[in-house]
Amino acid sequence: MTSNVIGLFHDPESALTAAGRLKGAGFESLEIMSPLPIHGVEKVLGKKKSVIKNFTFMGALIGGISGFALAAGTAIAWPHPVGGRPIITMPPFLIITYELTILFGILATVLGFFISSRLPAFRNRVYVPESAVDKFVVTAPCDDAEHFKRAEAILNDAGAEQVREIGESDL
Amino acid sequence: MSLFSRFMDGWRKYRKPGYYDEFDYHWTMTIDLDKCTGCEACVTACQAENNIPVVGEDEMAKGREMQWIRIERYWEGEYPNAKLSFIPMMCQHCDAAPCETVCPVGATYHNQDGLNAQIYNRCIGTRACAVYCPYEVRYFNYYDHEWDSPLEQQLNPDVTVRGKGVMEKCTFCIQRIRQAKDVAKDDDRRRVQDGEMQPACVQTCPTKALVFGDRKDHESQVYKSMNDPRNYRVLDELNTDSSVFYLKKVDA
Amino acid sequence: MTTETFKLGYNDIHDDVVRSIVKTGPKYYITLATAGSVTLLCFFFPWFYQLYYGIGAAGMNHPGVWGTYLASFIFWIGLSHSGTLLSCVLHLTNSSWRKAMYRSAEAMTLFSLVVAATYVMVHVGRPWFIHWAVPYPNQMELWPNFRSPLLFDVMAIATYITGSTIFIYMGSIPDFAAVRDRTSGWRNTMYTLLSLGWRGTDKEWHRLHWAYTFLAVLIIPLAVSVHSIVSWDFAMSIVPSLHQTIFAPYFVVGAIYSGTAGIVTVMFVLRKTMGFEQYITKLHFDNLGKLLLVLSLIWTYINGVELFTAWYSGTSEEYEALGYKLFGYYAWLYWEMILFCAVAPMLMFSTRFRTSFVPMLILSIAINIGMYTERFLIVATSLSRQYLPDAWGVYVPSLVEISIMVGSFALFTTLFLIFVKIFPSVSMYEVKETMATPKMEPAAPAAGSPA
Amino acid sequence: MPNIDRREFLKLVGAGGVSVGAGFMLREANKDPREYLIPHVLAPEDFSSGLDTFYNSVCSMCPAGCGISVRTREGRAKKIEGNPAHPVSQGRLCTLGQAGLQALYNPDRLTAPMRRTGEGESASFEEITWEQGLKQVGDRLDLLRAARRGNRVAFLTQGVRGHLAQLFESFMRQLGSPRLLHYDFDHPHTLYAANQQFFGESRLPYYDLANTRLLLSFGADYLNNWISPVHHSLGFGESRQGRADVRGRFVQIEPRMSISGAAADEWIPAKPGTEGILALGLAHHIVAEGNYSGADLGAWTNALADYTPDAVAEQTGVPVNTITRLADSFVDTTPSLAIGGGAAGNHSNGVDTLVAVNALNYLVGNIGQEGGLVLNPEPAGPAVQQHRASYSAMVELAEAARQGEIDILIISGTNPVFTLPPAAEFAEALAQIPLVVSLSSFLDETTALADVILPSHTYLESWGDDFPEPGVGFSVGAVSQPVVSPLYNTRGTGDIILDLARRMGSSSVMPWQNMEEFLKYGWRRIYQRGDSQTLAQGFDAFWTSVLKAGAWGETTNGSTAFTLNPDVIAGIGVAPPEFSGSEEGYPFILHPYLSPNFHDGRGANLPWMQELPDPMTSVVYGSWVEVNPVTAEEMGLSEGDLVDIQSPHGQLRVPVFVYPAIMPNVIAIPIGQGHGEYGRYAKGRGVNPIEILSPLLEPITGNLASSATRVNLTPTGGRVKLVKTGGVSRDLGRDIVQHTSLGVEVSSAADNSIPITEVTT
Repeated sequence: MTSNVIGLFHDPESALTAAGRLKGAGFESLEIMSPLPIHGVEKVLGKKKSVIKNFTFMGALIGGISGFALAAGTAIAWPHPVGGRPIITMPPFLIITYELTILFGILATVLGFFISSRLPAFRNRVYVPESAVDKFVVTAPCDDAEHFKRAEAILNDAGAEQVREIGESDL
Repeated sequence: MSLFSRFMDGWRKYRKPGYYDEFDYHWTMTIDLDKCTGCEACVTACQAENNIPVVGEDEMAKGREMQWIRIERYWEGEYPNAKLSFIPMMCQHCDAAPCETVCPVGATYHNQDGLNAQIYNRCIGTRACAVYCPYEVRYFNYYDHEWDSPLEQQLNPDVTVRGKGVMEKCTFCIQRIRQAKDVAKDDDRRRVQDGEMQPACVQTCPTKALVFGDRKDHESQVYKSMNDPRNYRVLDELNTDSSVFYLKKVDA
Repeated sequence: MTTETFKLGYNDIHDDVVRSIVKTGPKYYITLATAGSVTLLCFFFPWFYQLYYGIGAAGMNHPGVWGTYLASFIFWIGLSHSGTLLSCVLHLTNSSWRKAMYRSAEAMTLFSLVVAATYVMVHVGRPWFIHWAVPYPNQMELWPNFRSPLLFDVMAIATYITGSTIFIYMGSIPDFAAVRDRTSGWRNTMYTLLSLGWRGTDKEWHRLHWAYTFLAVLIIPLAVSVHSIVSWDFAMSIVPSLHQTIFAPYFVVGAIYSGTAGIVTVMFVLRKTMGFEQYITKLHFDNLGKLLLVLSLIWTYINGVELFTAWYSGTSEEYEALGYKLFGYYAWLYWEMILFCAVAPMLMFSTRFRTSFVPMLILSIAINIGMYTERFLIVATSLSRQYLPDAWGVYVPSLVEISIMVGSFALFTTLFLIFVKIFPSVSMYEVKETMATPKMEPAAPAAGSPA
Repeated sequence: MPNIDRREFLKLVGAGGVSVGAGFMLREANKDPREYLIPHVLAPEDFSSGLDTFYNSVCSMCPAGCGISVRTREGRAKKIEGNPAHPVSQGRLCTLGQAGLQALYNPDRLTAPMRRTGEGESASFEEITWEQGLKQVGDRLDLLRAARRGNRVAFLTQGVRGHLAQLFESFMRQLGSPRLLHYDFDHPHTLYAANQQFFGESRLPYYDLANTRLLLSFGADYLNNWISPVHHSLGFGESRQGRADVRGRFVQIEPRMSISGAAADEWIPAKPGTEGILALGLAHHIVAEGNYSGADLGAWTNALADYTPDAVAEQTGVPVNTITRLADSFVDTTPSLAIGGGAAGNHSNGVDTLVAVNALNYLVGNIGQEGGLVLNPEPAGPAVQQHRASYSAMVELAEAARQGEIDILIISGTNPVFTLPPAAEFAEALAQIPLVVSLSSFLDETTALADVILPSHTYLESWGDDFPEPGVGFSVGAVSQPVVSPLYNTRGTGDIILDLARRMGSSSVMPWQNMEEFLKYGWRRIYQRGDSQTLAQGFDAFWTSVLKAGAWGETTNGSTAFTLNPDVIAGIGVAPPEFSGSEEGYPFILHPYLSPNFHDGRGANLPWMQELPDPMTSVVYGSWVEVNPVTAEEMGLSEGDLVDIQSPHGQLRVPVFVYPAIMPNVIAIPIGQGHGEYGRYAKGRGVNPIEILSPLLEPITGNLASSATRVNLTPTGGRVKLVKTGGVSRDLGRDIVQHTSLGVEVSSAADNSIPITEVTT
């Protein structure tokens, strides 16, 4: 049976050191839950690179193209002589293009955020409510009791205020 | 891929201005200010022909008159040398109309006769066209107008009665133009001849100051008259390229 | 810089914020009821009357076809221009002083946009056909006219509303999660859904950070474009005194100006009513004051330029427009505007003024009155003096218009009141960021710098 | 070719007739029937709905007698247009004429016969049947006639011509009553008298504006309300820009700038009532300069001795050099033409003034000249004597009524209670008459005082005909036919009179069942005057063609030569005008003028006319008093200030309009508003300047000197917003109305003329 070891810390530094040691001890897929973004996580758990900017870029690109296509396309499909201007009137169409670029960019960004951060997720996952308030929490999955003991030791040693175990069943 | 090719065709065709300069007709009006006496027969003729409502004194006081064609008056000098000039003002049917570009729903556009057409049932009443029109000849229906019975029996069946929230303006009596074209079509598809139809104002002008016709027909009176050395266009500096030409008043 | 807040622990913040949401005194309900009923009486009833009777219910005429409705529209759009826009700027520049209050600022953005959008409906003659201005495929193959500045508006504002909504929501997800844990019953369900199962893991924080940054990057140019476009509704016409290249910057500056003033007002109210004394402090008013001062100077400058160009043009039309603005029928409004928006703000040169709450409140309100006047004058003075003197006329707002204008403020208030009970109106995690992070030795909290 | 000569005209009668009649038949035949099935939301470009039927008729909104062509659709009149075949209107029409539709469809029309019940305050009208109404009147008439006391019947009508006039005449003849009066406020009595004096015929000459090169108008607002405005306008346009290389010059002499004054090239303010003196001043200069070389030169020299330019300048306020300049150009430019009338004729010296104007024409030889003043032949219509009632005639009628000499008064179409000054006490007189019968279509001020109302059709529902006075140099006639079936339970005036005639047993003399029959009877005689081919086609064909064409004319071979009766010359001379009221107490001279929209007030019940901005001031719905800017400044008056205007005979309260072109000591108020009855659109709106006119007479004709009332003007401090459409009437150097000096610009005839047949399509 597998379970998760949970270490609650009072301050980010100790949480980070704890996480560092766990990683050193070969624990995989650590998570640090915190009430606010902690600086220097990368140093401990390694760099994450975000895919969101690609989403944003693609979205914006698509938006731009479709924006112009919308304006020009409809104008061609339905020629509408107006004010002696050409049917395809560049300056105004570019404004439409501009707006749609941004709109699609925004939507794509949100999409990217959801996908890359696995949200929304309503299934039960390891979570410690205190982490939303003032506790910095380090969690790591453990395969067995012996494994758990090791982790507990490391956490306590790092100055955890409290160490808990959350098994599959408790979720 | 036909959609794309269609797009490309349009792309090639539609990128330069004035591709639609080639109207079937190019209706034009000239107004000889040396003849205009300001009698306003044209105004009443227009009211009768186009079902223009009577708004009543209160609305008038609010400045909501409805006159597709109106007479403007300009005084010069002081007594005893005061002079008064009249100038009929109606939709100039500009070929580069500011009002057309601004309508978000395209309720006003340029039709194939070179007329500045107003589509009442497409209008959503932003009134932007009235702001953009430098001649201020667009009139807005601030409410549903009513005709005291039996005055409504006079209403012209060829012209719709506009409801509230709709912009309206001079159409060069498009219903008469249609009628004339219809006759021309029925009678072996000839072109409408000069003088075959006239808007109500032109038809009734007691001094014949107003002349109407097809600019494309170089034999037409209007063509000759618009090339009269006295011709000018009001607010020409705005480059509205209007279809109404005025003939200067002669001082003598 | 975190002098006030550092004494507090993370917990206190929670308690305060959650209390602000859960604990609802009778005062709140009374205000809500009043605001709600005023909205109904002053906004919706007159509007329905106008729908029934026609735009004639308002004072508009020929040539004054645009009136207070449009002025209000611009005003509300303008008011929206400091929430989202500024929090984007500040997010990117990492200036933390505003974090305590930016959420309510963004809410302002959102709701003033909503009100502005409603005003579009109030303004047009046949709102029941307003959807024709939206490009959607239809069997008539009719499309809107993409050359129209008014259509730029439709696109820009639609985008702007979407953007702002998303921006404020993304920012609130962690706080929803936090509140979720402290609430029960229907609130809990609601926040569970809203927080999307946020856990605050390092990964989520990381993603949120980036997403947020990109949004900010996108929204800044958007916000700028929105008000430029609104200005083009006028500037693209050939009406004397409207047909000016300076209009776009003029409107943008004016927008941020009135928006910032609006923030001050809202901040003050929140501070008093929600008991956020610790989070919204002298510091904020001081900084906002500086910002306002700069903006008012720029605004004044642009106004001067406007007058100068009009005079320099030398055409009868521009002269007339100029003279009419300064000494004509609406002149007293013009000078009132100058007093409120150009002269009064000079007070903010003094730090004592900036850091004292009530005077700032009064000034901020005065500025917004002035800015409303500005928008009204832009519409009224220019339309009543155009090219053909014989067609000149004067426009005077009707009761219906005035009442709807009053009502729109009530509408805004109502929406805002509802907001503060749903959204954590202070961004908890960002406030926490501004605080000293706890150290190894819990006993001795070190003063100052966050890690 | 807009000015048409006799031959041209006859062609047009044919052309017009064919195009009007057959044109639409032809089109109908050509139509594709499927086109009628298209719903009329937004018609496709090639779609025209329905079919128009045009009926030619005669306009009765003013005495000009223009031919009209009424467009009807499904039995409803939709629009009135000028009849292109009619030489007076030539396809054009004035604003009042077009508004005739709203007289037809007016919501305030009388829909059925009515009888007064109750007295004084409690008086009201109850609906009755025609039989009842006609019986009540007919019996009384029969009684009187039987008792040989028919002269106790009076008949008061508007100025009608043609067979209706003849019908009235024979009707009264049956009664043996001389009391048949044609009364119109604006009837130019003085002009007729002047022509009688000068030309020896009480008829109006034809003023050939179209071909003149210089027109001097002494107070005649010929483009607006004077005699035949539409025809004058046609002439004006033609003279101005209709001819190659010639541009007519127009000079207007009047104290307050009228529409004609605005259209003129030169507007010369002369003291009210001194127009005639000015005319003689010109004459004197012409003679003195030796520009007149007639046999009777000596006589003229004597007659004009006193009118030296200096003396005249002193009296008229017109500078000497202007006088001489005008005189010289009047001689040098030929053809030239001088016309006089309007306010100039409504002074104590009215007749002399107009005689002086005729003299001016005589001296430069304009009489009988093209582009001058052409004497008209006898009107072709039935011979009727003049029943034109001047103010004094009306006063006599009122007096007779007060003396109880009148038992029945029949009133048709005229509204004396409104158009007579209170001094005539006409309303009071009506109360003295046992039976007042009104044949009006509307409840106007006079009808409101009637005992029995027998409502007539409007002119668009009834039969009639008209022979325009003045003719256009040759005899013209037109038949007015019903263009729509009657809307209400009303009857044609002619039919009512015929019915009454039957009831008083005159059917032997007046056997006709209805007006149409009587018309045909009358026109048969006209038909018999026709040439051989006309006669060949038979009367019915002739009648149809007249109805189709809506006009009939005949060339006259009477010579237009004219020789002046020498004794006239001696009598020439214009006395200074008299005014009622002292100059001290009443510093201003009131200049009432016929409103372009309402004429003498008859147009006030037409919404279009109420809403039509006054051409000169753009004021709608109401009255105003025009004040010279300088005077206004001195008195501290600005637009909208309410002032009390007091004359020896009454007082009015009316807002000020600062009018740039009116003499400082003259104020002007338009006639037409200020109705106490006459329907929802007219009632209680503005003021009626006639109410304060002094009963000052022109001695020869007994015409009311309506421009000779002195008034004073006192600010009340009150203020109203003058409802007007105009904003600022100065173009501030924006060059909206552009001008050019005479020269190259004069365009050739072809450019601006419209062949007048085309408008029938």
